[in-house]
Amino acid sequence: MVDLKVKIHDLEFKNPITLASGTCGFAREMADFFDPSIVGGFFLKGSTLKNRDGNAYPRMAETPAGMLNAVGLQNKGIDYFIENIYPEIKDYDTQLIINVNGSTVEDYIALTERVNELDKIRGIELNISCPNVKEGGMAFGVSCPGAEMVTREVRKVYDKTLIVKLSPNVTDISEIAKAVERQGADAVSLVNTFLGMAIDAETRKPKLSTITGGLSGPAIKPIALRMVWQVANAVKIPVIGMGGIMNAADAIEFMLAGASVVQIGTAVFKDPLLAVQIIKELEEYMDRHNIQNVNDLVGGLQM
Amino acid sequence: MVDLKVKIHDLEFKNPITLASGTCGFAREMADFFDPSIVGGFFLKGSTLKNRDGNAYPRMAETPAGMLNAVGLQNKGIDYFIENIYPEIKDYDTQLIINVNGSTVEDYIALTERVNELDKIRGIELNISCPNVKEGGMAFGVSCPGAEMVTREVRKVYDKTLIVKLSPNVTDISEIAKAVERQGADAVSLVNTFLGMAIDAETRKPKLSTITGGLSGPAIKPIALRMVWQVANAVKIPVIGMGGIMNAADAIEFMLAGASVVQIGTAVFKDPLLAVQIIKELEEYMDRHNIQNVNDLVGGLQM
Amino acid sequence: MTKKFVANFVVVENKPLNATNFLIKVKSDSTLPPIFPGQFVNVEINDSKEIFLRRPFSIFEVDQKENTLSMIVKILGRGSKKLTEIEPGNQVSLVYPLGKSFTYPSSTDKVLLIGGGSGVAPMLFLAKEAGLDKTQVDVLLGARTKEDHIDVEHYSKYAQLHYATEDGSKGEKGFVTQHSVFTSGLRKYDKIYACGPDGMMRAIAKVAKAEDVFCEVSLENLMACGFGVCLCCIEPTQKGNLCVCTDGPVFNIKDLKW
Amino acid sequence: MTKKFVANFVVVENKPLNATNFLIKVKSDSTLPPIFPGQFVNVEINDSKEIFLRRPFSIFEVDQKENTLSMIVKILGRGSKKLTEIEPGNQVSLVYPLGKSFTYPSSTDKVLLIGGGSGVAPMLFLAKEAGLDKTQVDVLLGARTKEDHIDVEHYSKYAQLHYATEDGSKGEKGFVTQHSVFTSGLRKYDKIYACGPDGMMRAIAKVAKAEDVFCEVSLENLMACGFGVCLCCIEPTQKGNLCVCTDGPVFNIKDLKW
Ligand SMILES: Cc1cc2nc3c(=O)[nH]c(=O)nc-3n(C[C@H](O)[C@H](O)[C@H](O)COP(=O)(O)OP(=O)(O)OC[C@H]3O[C@@H](n4cnc5c(N)ncnc54)[C@H](O)[C@@H]3O)c2cc1C
Ligand SMILES: Cc1cc2nc3c(=O)[nH]c(=O)nc-3n(C[C@H](O)[C@H](O)[C@H](O)COP(=O)(O)OP(=O)(O)OC[C@H]3O[C@@H](n4cnc5c(N)ncnc54)[C@H](O)[C@@H]3O)c2cc1C
Ligand SMILES: Cc1cc2nc3c(=O)[nH]c(=O)nc-3n(C[C@H](O)[C@H](O)[C@H](O)COP(=O)(O)O)c2cc1C
Ligand SMILES: Cc1cc2nc3c(=O)[nH]c(=O)nc-3n(C[C@H](O)[C@H](O)[C@H](O)COP(=O)(O)O)c2cc1C
Ligand code: FES
Ligand code: FES
Repeated sequence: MVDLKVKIHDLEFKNPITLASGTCGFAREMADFFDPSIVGGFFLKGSTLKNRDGNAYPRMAETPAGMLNAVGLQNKGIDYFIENIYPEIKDYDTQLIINVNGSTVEDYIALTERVNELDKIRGIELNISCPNVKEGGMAFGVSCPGAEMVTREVRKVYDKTLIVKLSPNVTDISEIAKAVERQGADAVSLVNTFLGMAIDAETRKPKLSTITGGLSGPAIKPIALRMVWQVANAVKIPVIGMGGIMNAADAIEFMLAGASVVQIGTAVFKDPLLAVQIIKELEEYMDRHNIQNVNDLVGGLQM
Repeated sequence: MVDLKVKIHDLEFKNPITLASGTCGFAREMADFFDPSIVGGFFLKGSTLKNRDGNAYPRMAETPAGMLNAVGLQNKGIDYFIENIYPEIKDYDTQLIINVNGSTVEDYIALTERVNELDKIRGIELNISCPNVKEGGMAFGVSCPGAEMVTREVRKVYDKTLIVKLSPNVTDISEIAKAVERQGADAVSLVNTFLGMAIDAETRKPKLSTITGGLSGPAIKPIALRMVWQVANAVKIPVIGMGGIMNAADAIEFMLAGASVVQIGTAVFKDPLLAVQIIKELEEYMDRHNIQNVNDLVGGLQM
Repeated sequence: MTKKFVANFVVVENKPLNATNFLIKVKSDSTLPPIFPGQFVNVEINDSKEIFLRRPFSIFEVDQKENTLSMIVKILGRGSKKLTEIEPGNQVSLVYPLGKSFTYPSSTDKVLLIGGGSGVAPMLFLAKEAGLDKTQVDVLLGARTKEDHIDVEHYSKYAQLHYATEDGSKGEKGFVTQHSVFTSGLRKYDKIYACGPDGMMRAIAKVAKAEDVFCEVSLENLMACGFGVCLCCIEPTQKGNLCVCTDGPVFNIKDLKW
Repeated sequence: MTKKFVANFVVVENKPLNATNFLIKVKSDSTLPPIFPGQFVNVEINDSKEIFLRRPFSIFEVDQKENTLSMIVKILGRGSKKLTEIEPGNQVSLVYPLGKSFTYPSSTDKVLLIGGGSGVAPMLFLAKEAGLDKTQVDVLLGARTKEDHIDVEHYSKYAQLHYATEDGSKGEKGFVTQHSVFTSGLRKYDKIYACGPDGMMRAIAKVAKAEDVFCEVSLENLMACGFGVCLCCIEPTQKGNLCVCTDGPVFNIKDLKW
């Protein structure tokens, strides 16, 4: 039996296959398809302090090997989460990480403090990279001072595992990663979506209500993989990788590039059971390649 | 009959459909497939001052809806071009634009001065964005001061049409565009390839000899389109758009987003006749939509 | 929480109903879960370079003994076109059953079901499953011309069928909302159900609201996941933005902002 | 400058030659240009979500009267697999004819053609087209086992056929370079041609070089365009990096850095 356990700071994952924020709801939607305890963890849908209606319809457009979304962090706010959703999911035997979003540092702090009360949420993913709304913090995520500042302030009020989610819409993502590492982030996760756009040539109109939106899916995989590799070589803290993972080979490539844990995002829309399948195939791969411990795959790119 | 003529500074294009640098050789390779005078122009393979062998094999990897390349500006140098290639192509009845690459400002200047002698090359595309080699100038292309400096110095020695080709691997491409506009660029072209990476999970090795390479093809289209739209809204000079154009609808989307001329790149590998086909379909589209002059499409996005 | 599945089905039938609509019947090798009118499946489109996401289609008929279900697929764009080219014997992956069903009528209800375009599918499914006498059920189908109507005569054992065409080539001339069944007053119905083009449903909803008759409509919009995680498929409602895929596709018009 | 084409062909035959090799014959509705042994086509792989670029295959046989050409496709990965699933009647797009051909032998030459794996195709094409008497032509084919050889007996009218297998199940046991035809000295040949796995060709080239015999090999590598514009397919040579697709795929071993 191969050993799939990985640790990110205090967070123990039974395996490195997790689901990405915004693509697995609040985990319970996935429980309609499989036993949530099978996967390493769920990065829950982005939460904000207050209720947000999100952007107007249409919110998505299909693109070559990918999709654009302009959801705009629709969610009922943290109080609703704590009262109505948390009780339902808290006993899932897996890691539940909450994805935290704000438009000001105060928002991030207030939200973190609320989350801190929740026993079964042992980590947060600080989203400073949502391209679709101001409240997604991309203003923070695309500059080092911005990223440092929000990380530092949140770190002050949060002792559990602090993961900072990075934007790929930057010139040098490893600089941003180093900046948040300096301010005490326990891990970085990347990438969030790329800012993109789609037009309907016949109607001559944008396909999204917001004109631009976030690109995800296999189209972005080569760029995401490069960024994970660059960041893993630049920081000492663990890296959580994602961006277009569609199968076990993709997940393994991210691990070889340096990701300790991977997140499956858009692919879940095509195959809600994908994470379960990838765990199986990862085990087979490790058997085939004679790798006992999954941590030995991490950063194992041979050059 | 619809009017397809567009003008970029002094350069008159008989139609806005051109071929991108590095994907149409020195135009004569395309002449094996079609009469070069059909298309608007050719952006010739990137030239450097001296011969360059380029990077080691393997230089390409297929990716979802795209490809990575790590050619590394292989070319025989400007003298070889002037003596052996230019005479063969100079009488093609179309625009021939040379793609100029250097690792120092002096390189760019020296190269530009050589090109200036050539009557039938009425414009240069200053490549400050090749991600695959130092000589590709990406060091210049990802910062405003760098981009400004090289544009300013080249402008001093060049009176014909100066197009600056921008890198998409930046936080804010419209800032770079504005910077080169300030220094006298007559147009900007975008995007060059995105820095990406591919790994073979079975061998655990990078698929490219250079580990990272440039991503092109339909995968990048949504991001490229967004950048063209942003830049077109930020500068007054004309914009030449490219990135993943695979058919007439794609070309039209780039024009609606603000591109006066478009370049077909990677798609040529799949269909060497594509540019010819797109010109035909563009005419049909204009007929169907009752557009007489192609310039009316440019920036015609309806919001 | 209802269990949902991802499974490969074998195509057992793919037959053209008219120029643009196809009946596609697929079979599972295991027992199907309960499936109700209004629910849909999210279908993977095989072997197409251009298509990335699945495509949602309403469930038209279910045979729990044969483990088959069918859908009526109208060619709209690239995905639906490709799907109608699939050959019997081939496999197709479905995520199912998705969405909420129509509220079943009670045994004494008189109901009107109005279908337009591919919206015919869930209406006929409901007519069949409602368990009412055919005298209690009016089905009104609208299309542009005779040719755009599909042959549904065998449903006359479950309902009284009425047709409208814009050119008068079958049934009454005009839109469904101009049909005598509709214009003679909706109050005689306990429940009205509609599925079809947005404009048609809005027109129906307006009258139903004015006459204060219970009315449910089934919405279609752009979906990425189909099971409530992407939040792309929203409809603005009195209760805020709701997901068409999980809170719908069936909505009571009272809840909509129409 | 030679004219090149992009055209749809109709698949007229697709037959398995053994477990992993297929003969695919395609037909054009117009006259084919002259095509020579060593040249290749770049094939679009239809209907596959995973494949973006075309795939290059050597031309195996050409029938200028029927406007057909054929290739031997070995299943290596996703694209070749998909191609071998194509059905007669379907269309396939080719970019052709690509690359330089082998140098034709002169009429008095004695030649040795060595093929391994799918490299058999251009060797047999050359054997047939060379216009020599069969006594002047030795064809040596290598494979792992008997089953890996394809049936080429009908080529015995153009050449003397020799086989090598690693397990000795057909012809002599061992690699082609251990076969008696090869070990008995290459000087008796005026020209040697080889196409197959890299290792095989390098081993042949080494001996040919040592014995100073004219030798051309046909290289395979990763191509994006196939017509000389992308510069992805390079081989380091005495003349610098050359493109396998236009400067090759046939190279004289003197020019290589082997
Ligand atoms: C719950 C639900 C049930 C459905 N039931 C059926 C059914 O039973 N039979 C049937 O034929 N169709 C049904 N549809 C519609 C069907 O999903 C679309 O026709 C199909 O997804 C179109 O895919 P395509 O690839 O052919 O079109 P594309 O090539 O993707 O698109 C063509 C054009 O249509 C637009 N478009 C595509 N889908 C929609 C949509 N859902 N809403 C608005 N605009 C759209 C696109 O934006 C584009 O402009 C249903 C949709 C939903 C959400
Ligand atoms: C000039 C030329 C002529 C050829 N003639 C024939 C022929 O007659 N018959 C035949 O069966 N094949 C021939 N090939 C090889 C054929 O092109 C490849 O087998 C095919 O492209 C593989 O595609 P795939 O999608 O099946 O493999 P993929 O799924 O793309 O790749 C599978 C694995 O094989 C590797 N690979 C793929 N192609 C090559 C290559 N060309 N060189 C080295 N590694 C590669 C990939 O990197 C990957 O690791 C020829 C190639 C060239 C360049
Ligand atoms: C519909 C949708 C909604 C998303 N919402 C969030 C979110 O709320 N918070 C967040 O950090 N990332 C969000 N993301 C980004 C994903 O978590 C992930 O970073 C991105 O999609 C890249 O991975 P993928 O290509 O595997 O999808 C969202 C992505 C999609 C497609
Ligand atoms: C193989 C290859 C070589 C390229 N070489 C050059 C080059 O020499 N100079 C340059 O400015 N861009 C070069 N490019 C970038 C293209 O011109 C274009 O900017 C990019 O590929 C995006 O367009 P596309 O997606 O349509 O290919 C190259 C691209 C490819 C794929
Ligand atoms: S389609 Fe994803 S939430 Fe409805
Ligand atoms: S494959 Fe493009 S140059 Fe050879």
